[in-house]
Amino acid sequence: MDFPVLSYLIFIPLIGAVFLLFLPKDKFGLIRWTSAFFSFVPMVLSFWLTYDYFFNFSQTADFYYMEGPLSWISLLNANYFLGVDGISVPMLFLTGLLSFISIVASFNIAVRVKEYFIFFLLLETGMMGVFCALDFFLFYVFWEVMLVPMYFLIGIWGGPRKEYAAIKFFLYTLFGSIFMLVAILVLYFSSDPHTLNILELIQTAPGFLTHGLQLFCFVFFFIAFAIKVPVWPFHTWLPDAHVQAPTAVSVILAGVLLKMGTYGMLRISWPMLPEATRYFAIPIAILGLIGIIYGALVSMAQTDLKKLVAYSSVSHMGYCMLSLGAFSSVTAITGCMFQMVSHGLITGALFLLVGVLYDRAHTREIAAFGGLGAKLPIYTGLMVLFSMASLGLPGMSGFVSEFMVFIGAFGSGIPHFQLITALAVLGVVLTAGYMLRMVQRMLLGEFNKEKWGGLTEINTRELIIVSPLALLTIAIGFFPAPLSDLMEATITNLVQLMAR
Amino acid sequence: MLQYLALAAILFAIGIFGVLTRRNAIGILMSLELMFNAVNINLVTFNKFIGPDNLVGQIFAIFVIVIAAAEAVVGLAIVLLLYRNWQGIDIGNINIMKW
Amino acid sequence: MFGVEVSQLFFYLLSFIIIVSAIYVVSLRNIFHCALFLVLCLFSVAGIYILLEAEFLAAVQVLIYVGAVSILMIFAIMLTSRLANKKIMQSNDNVTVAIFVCAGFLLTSLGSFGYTVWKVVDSPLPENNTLTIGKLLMTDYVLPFEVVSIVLLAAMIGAIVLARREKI
Amino acid sequence: MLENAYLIPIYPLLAFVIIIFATRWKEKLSSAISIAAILVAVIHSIFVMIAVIGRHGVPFELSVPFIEHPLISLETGIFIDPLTAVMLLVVTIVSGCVQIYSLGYMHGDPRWSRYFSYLSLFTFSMLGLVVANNFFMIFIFWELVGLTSYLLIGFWFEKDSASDAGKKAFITTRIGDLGFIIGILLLATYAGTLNYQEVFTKVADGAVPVGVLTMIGIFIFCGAVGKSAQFPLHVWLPDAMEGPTPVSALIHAATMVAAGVYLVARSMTLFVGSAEAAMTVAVIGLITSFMAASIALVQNDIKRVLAYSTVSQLGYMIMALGLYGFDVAKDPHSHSVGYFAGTFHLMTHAFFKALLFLGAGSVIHAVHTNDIQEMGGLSKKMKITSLTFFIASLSIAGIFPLSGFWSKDEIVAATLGHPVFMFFTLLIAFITAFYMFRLCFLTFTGKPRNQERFDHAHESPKTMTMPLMFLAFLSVFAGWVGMPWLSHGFSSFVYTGELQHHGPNYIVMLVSTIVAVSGIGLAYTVYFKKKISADVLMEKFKPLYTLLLNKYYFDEIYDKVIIKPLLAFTRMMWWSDANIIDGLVNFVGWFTIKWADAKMLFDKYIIDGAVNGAGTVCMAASWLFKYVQNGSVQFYTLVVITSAVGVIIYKVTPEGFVYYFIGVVVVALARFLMKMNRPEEGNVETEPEG
Amino acid sequence: METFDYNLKLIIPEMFLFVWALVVIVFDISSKRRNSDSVGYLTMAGLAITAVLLYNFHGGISFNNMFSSDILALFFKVIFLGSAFMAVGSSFGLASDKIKNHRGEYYGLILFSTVGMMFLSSSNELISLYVGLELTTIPLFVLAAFYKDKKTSVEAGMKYLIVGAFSSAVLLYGLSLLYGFTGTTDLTMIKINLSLLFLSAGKIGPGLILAIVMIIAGISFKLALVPFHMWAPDVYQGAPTPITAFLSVGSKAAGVVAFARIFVHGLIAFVDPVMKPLDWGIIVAVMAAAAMVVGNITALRQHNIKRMLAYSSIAQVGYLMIGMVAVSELGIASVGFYMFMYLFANMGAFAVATIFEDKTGSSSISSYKGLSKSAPALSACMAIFLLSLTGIPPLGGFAAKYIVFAAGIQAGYYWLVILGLLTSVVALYYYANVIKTMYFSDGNSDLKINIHPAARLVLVIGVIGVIIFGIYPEPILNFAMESAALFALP
Repeated sequence: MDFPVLSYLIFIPLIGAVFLLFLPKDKFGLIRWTSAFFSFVPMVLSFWLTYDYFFNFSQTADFYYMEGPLSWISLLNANYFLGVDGISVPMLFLTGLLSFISIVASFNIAVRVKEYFIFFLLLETGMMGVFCALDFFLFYVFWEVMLVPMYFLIGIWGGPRKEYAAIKFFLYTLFGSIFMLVAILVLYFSSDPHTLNILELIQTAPGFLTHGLQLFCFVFFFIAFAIKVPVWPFHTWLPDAHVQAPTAVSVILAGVLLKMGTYGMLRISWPMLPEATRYFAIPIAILGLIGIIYGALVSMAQTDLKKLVAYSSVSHMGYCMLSLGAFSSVTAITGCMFQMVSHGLITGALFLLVGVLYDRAHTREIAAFGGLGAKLPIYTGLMVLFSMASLGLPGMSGFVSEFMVFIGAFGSGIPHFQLITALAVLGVVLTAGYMLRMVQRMLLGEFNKEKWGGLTEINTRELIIVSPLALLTIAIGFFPAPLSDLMEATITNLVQLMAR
Repeated sequence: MLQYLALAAILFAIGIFGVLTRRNAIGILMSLELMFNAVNINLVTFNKFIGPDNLVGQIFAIFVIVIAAAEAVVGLAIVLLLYRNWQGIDIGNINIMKW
Repeated sequence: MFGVEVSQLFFYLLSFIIIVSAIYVVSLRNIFHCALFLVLCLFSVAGIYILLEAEFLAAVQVLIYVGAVSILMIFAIMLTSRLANKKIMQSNDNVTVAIFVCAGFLLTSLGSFGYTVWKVVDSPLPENNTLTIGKLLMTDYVLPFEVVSIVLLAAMIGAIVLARREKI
Repeated sequence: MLENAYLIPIYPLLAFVIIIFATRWKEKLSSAISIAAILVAVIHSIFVMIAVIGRHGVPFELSVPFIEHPLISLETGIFIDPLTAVMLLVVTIVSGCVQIYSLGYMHGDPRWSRYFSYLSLFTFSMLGLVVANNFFMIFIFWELVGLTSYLLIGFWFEKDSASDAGKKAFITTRIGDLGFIIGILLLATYAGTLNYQEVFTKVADGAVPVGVLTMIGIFIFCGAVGKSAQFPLHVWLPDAMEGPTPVSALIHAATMVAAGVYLVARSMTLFVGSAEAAMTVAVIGLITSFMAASIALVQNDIKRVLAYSTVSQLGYMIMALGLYGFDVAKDPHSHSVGYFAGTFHLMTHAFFKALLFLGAGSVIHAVHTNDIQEMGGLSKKMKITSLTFFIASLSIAGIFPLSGFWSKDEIVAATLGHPVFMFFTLLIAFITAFYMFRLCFLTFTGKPRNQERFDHAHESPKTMTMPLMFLAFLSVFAGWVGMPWLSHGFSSFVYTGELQHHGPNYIVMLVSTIVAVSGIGLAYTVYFKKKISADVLMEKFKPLYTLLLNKYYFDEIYDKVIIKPLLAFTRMMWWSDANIIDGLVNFVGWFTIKWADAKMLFDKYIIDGAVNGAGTVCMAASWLFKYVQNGSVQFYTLVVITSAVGVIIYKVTPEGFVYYFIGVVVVALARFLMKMNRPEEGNVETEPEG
Repeated sequence: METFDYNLKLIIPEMFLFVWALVVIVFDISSKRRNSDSVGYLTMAGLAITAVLLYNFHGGISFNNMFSSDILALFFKVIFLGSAFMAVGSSFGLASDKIKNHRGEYYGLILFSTVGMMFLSSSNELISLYVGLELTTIPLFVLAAFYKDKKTSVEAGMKYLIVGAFSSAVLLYGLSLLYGFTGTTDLTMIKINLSLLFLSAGKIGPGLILAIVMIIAGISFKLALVPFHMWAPDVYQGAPTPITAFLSVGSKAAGVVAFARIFVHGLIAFVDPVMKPLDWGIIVAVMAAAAMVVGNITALRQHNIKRMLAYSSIAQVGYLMIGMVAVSELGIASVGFYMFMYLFANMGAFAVATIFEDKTGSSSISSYKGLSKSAPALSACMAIFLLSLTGIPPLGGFAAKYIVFAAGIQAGYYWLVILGLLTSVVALYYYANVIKTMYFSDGNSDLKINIHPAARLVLVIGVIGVIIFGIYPEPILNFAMESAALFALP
């Protein structure tokens, strides 16, 4: 590696944010394009990283592009330590892509533009950092760093109940992360010599932790991650945050932030505390199952389009939890990663589309629309496409991931998993139920000419930002092998670690 | 020795009682002086019975006396301010700020 | 033997005066009377110091407390309260609880002193109390001595600032 | 040509892509591309057929990996055996006919290009389903045909009924797919592969326990139940008739609904392994068949009659396949013809049912209504249509020597040894003949019941009649390949295993012909000659009639038992989400704030002097709050010293602490109560001096 | 007594600052109190020079072990000087207006108090410790009451005085008992004598409990630990805002040093399992827990920003004491570090409150509505300070909290740490409430706030401190570790 690409990924947005500070605040165009540039570069870098990783490193489970460990706070053994493996690379890819897309999607923000983009770039820094960090302290710092910009983004530019949603999000996630902090400290002081190095702890933690401490740490980590995922019953922040947040922020929330929970589990608590993972496998899968069914059922009752999509996230992330419960199956874990990626793409796109409609119609009530298909054929096409993707239609990424989750969980060989998985399959129907209801009520049926006659078709900018998501969704649906190959070695290794 | 300590303790308790119950601000200051004196009795007693090889206790007591005086001075100045602002020095009324 | 007994006698006498006058200080309605009893109390404490062979301290006590602080207090009382108005309650609502708590404190401390190990050293105090203290203050304890002067300066400045009437 | 067979689905896919992205605004070009693609596919399929015949039953397989994992390897590939080849031909031919037909039928539709693109997409999916070489692939295409079916049913989405029907179709079939997925999961888990041949080899080797096999069989059959509209998931198919009629012909009569039958046939090895599963299949098939046929008796919507007929016929096929599985499971050397019968009927049915639908479409095109009560006498105006319709009806009724005759014969033959099945099969054959000819007579003969519509009626254009005639040809002759006299006909072609050729069973032929003819005869008597009044019959069997007219109340029951409660349940969940789960969280927050509030509140309380009525528990609690931050510095000091002394006492004598604690509380309370009783005094006390 | 050294070099910074205080007062009087700013700048310069002098003259013991210019003292002296500097810097607004007749005395008293803190932090002996403590607080009594015609200010002064004097009496009582056990006032000797006494007699008896609790009570007053906190909100609200800030940081830091010197240095033996029954740690831990709970929850419903910050600072001391009760090297270092980070964030927050109050005359939270539009920089600073107080990375408050909690976990105080973390979520709510008011609500946007250059300097120092040391705490942390090494703890 010639240059520290991960640091570039993390800090270019930060530099962009600082740079924006010095721009005049009424030059909207300049601010927009500057921030687009500062998120475009990391996106390209993340693409390149994915490419390079795929072709050069994906055969082994090791970490690459390692930077550090550079001593940061020597007293705490906190280091600046970055590195990526097969499960971080797809996440970085997703982050890079969605960040850029979201920033471009935010071009229609018209109030306090400068602050908006500053916060957004800060957010991107945090997200990138979480997926690169291999040191607990660093991880935690990035984990928390995201909260603040998110708080402001929801709170200033959000919907009518923005203040409530923002503080709820902030409190909830902070509440979760304090548990992580305790677990980190316990791990740190249990290790000898004391270390915060995640890789080292993964190797040694099962050795020095007693059974009780493992369970303790696991539960604490789990609460932190579960709130982020969000796992039922920790999910109630999500609908509020998603609904109130501006479109682009919803995209990031759904596309990246939720993934941090599952990523954290995969990166940290699962391999580090294998005994506890085995101990809790069934409860976790049941939580996933409840999430799937519950999220779908609640989605079905929604009248607000964005809320529907938000609750569908609860349901979809339930699949991740189910597969994470099936720790012993490479297929299940791969399915989880697939689901993370595809949920990021699909739900991101759905939020973008909801935003497109909201910008024009200023309402998100499903019942207020009808027959939009006649007036907005392209929009309708995209909406249908992503709804189908969301309900797991073959040929799209959602299907592949769900299928792998099912196969993996079903065949994991852990007792009761066959039953749980079989019940989880119900989610497929329920998803179809609410998605099709939504499509039918909004896009099909009689068109109300007087009310919506003035609606305009999705414009080029919006089309351009949605289409990469569509392409990727379909591409993964038809050619999942590259993505699977990218992470196979890593996941195999992880599964072995969990089997200790 | 114990009787001296007991005396000091009694004096201290009375001082506490005064601080807790006097309505008059100056009364509180006086009660504080009682407390300081109790401490001084303690110090001097200990000096005599426990550390007679030097006079640390007595010196400590001198400092306590001086500082008690300084506190009294400042306290009385503030009492004057109280009087100016409230036309009275009843501590029971000095409760604008609460909760 | 006899000396001890006399000093015992003195001790109990002084203690009685101290306690009674202290009780008066905290309970009398007339604040001016309180101040007078304070003087008496502090004066008796000086007597206790003498019993404890701390002559210099006794002198300081009389000078500073009886001579300065009490007078200051009486001035303040004169400045702030009207002697005519003596019927005002001088204690507040805390009395009952305060009595209970103080009694609790007293009982506990008195009880615990008895059970505590004191490393009593049976040796005389240095001769010439005043000289020794003067020496110590100028040598070992010169630093707090100087600092205390700063305290006094600060208190003085503060008192002046506060007590001054502004010309508006 | 076999090596390139994967191209067959690709042609329509290409057409789809081109239309969507390039030629949407050039309508003529779009349809031309679509039809060209399908014609190429037809030709290719014919070559494939020839090649397959040449291979004498050795299947051809080609596969590339999709995802590889230790637990399961997924692949994409094609698998071509005689069954596939037949299906390829059927699908491409029917699809081609329908597309040409649509040129006329969809004339002037604003979404013309999209219509053809959807048709191409459907054809692609259906062909993909047919050529798939493993359960994973078949599932993918299975879902894709579902999607296109959804799109095409709801093609006229402005109509609420159409979009509703689309949704219903999709969701109902998805319920069946649930089972399918679980079946696949079971297969993947127990067989470790999803490739047909590997799975079948393993099953045949007994690698999968019989109990599991039964479950697998039933679960996979669930998929077929959904897709082929079997009881109890048949409710979507009649509603699906909201789509354009050519779509109904293609998807909901000839091809997609046959996918379920195809699936059962394809995985016959599984059913052969488990008699229970096979019997389940057969029973479900029979129930469906009878139920649908009976409903078809009383329907007045021309397309719905055909739809129920389709359901019924599909039940036939399923039953035959199930019986085959059962017989072979019981006796591996059994000479059951069920497999042959099912697949054979699948083929012939495709042709004549497509023909029936297209004919119906032609009629609807002419009179702009679906209601047969408004038709009548149309044969005078629509010669070709009525003629072809009659041919198809004869075929479905099973009249010698039309193709339906041969295939239905075989189904009846398959029930040999199962008297109950045989009775019902013949009964259904009778009913089928009756309602088909009721339909024919009511539509084409007699006097026009709605003169206005009749006046407007006209024969359809060439683009529509040509496919009719071609399909009529097939309806007559396609069945001949399965004549029992042909020793190397269809029957020996589709069996890949041992030769199952058997001689003609003349008794069966005779009986079934008699049944069919008597059905036609009855219809003739009632609806043509009007010897027996239909109304009188109706009155006589009023309860039965109502039951049938309301389709056994399936929709209503589902609505009441499943959909309404589900929606209510979802609302309840949503409520609980917003109120209980979130409420808990909010409660914690609320509580902490209230705690803070309470202090303030009590403060106000005291300032206002509004505290009366001592002695309550509330008061005791308020005591704490009242004093905590009341602005009195002496009180602060009191609290401090109280707690400090408390700590001391606790540390010195823990028993003493109890007394101390109780004492403090009692004393404080007592004082508090005293003060409560004389609040004025407090006011006097706080007067400033002087 | 024989080998007596007057190493005056060591107290040069203190002497300088004292002299400088006189210079400031004299300058103000001699300039006829005309120039409002120059006195303040003079004071700031003096503080800065003292800091430089500190750097040069430290390391060593003087005055018969009464003045120990060790690294712990140095560390805290930096904090004192910093808080004084920032308090002075944010005082310019009121110096030009409200206290224009006593500017010199105002600054001078701040300096006196700072000198007292410096002496306090250096003293290893009870007498000088007590005297230093008094020098710290007596000027603060005056300063709290400095708005002579404002009832709230006088009330604050009075309350502070009574509570302060009372607490020093209580403290003294405890100290006198401590002297009674050991016959010495030197903390090192106390440590040795107590251990000897304990070892020889096998017990000390309940009197020691009395002493320990009294001392804890006395110092907890200064620290405003629950339940000795109740004066704090009233005093903080009433006192001039910069003085409140100074109280909440400087005076608290002084209390922390005193606590550390007495307990961690002098009474360390009682942490040992042998003397467990006399352990002071659990008492302080309970008090810290109570402080976190009461402080944070009561802060929730405050409408006055100063009061809110007062309650928050009560809670902050609770966090800080986690490090103290951990009695480990990491623990003490974490206390120092926490204090250091707290300096920037809290002084900064109070500086913003001062600036805002000077401009609008209001310190209610609701008057901050829409501040982010009228004064974006000011509200950004406020937001950063508050987030740091909450403990959001990468700001300084996070690093501080992290280390404190780490020390707690290391010492096995799991419950305390978890409680601390939970209450910090509560804290987020009210801090975020201020941010919400500034950013999410609409208010009058025509408010123009000109920030005095000195105050601007204070804000910049605060923000830079919070951010830089949050991201790279290494130097401060090493400094704190070195200072903690003084106690030779595990």
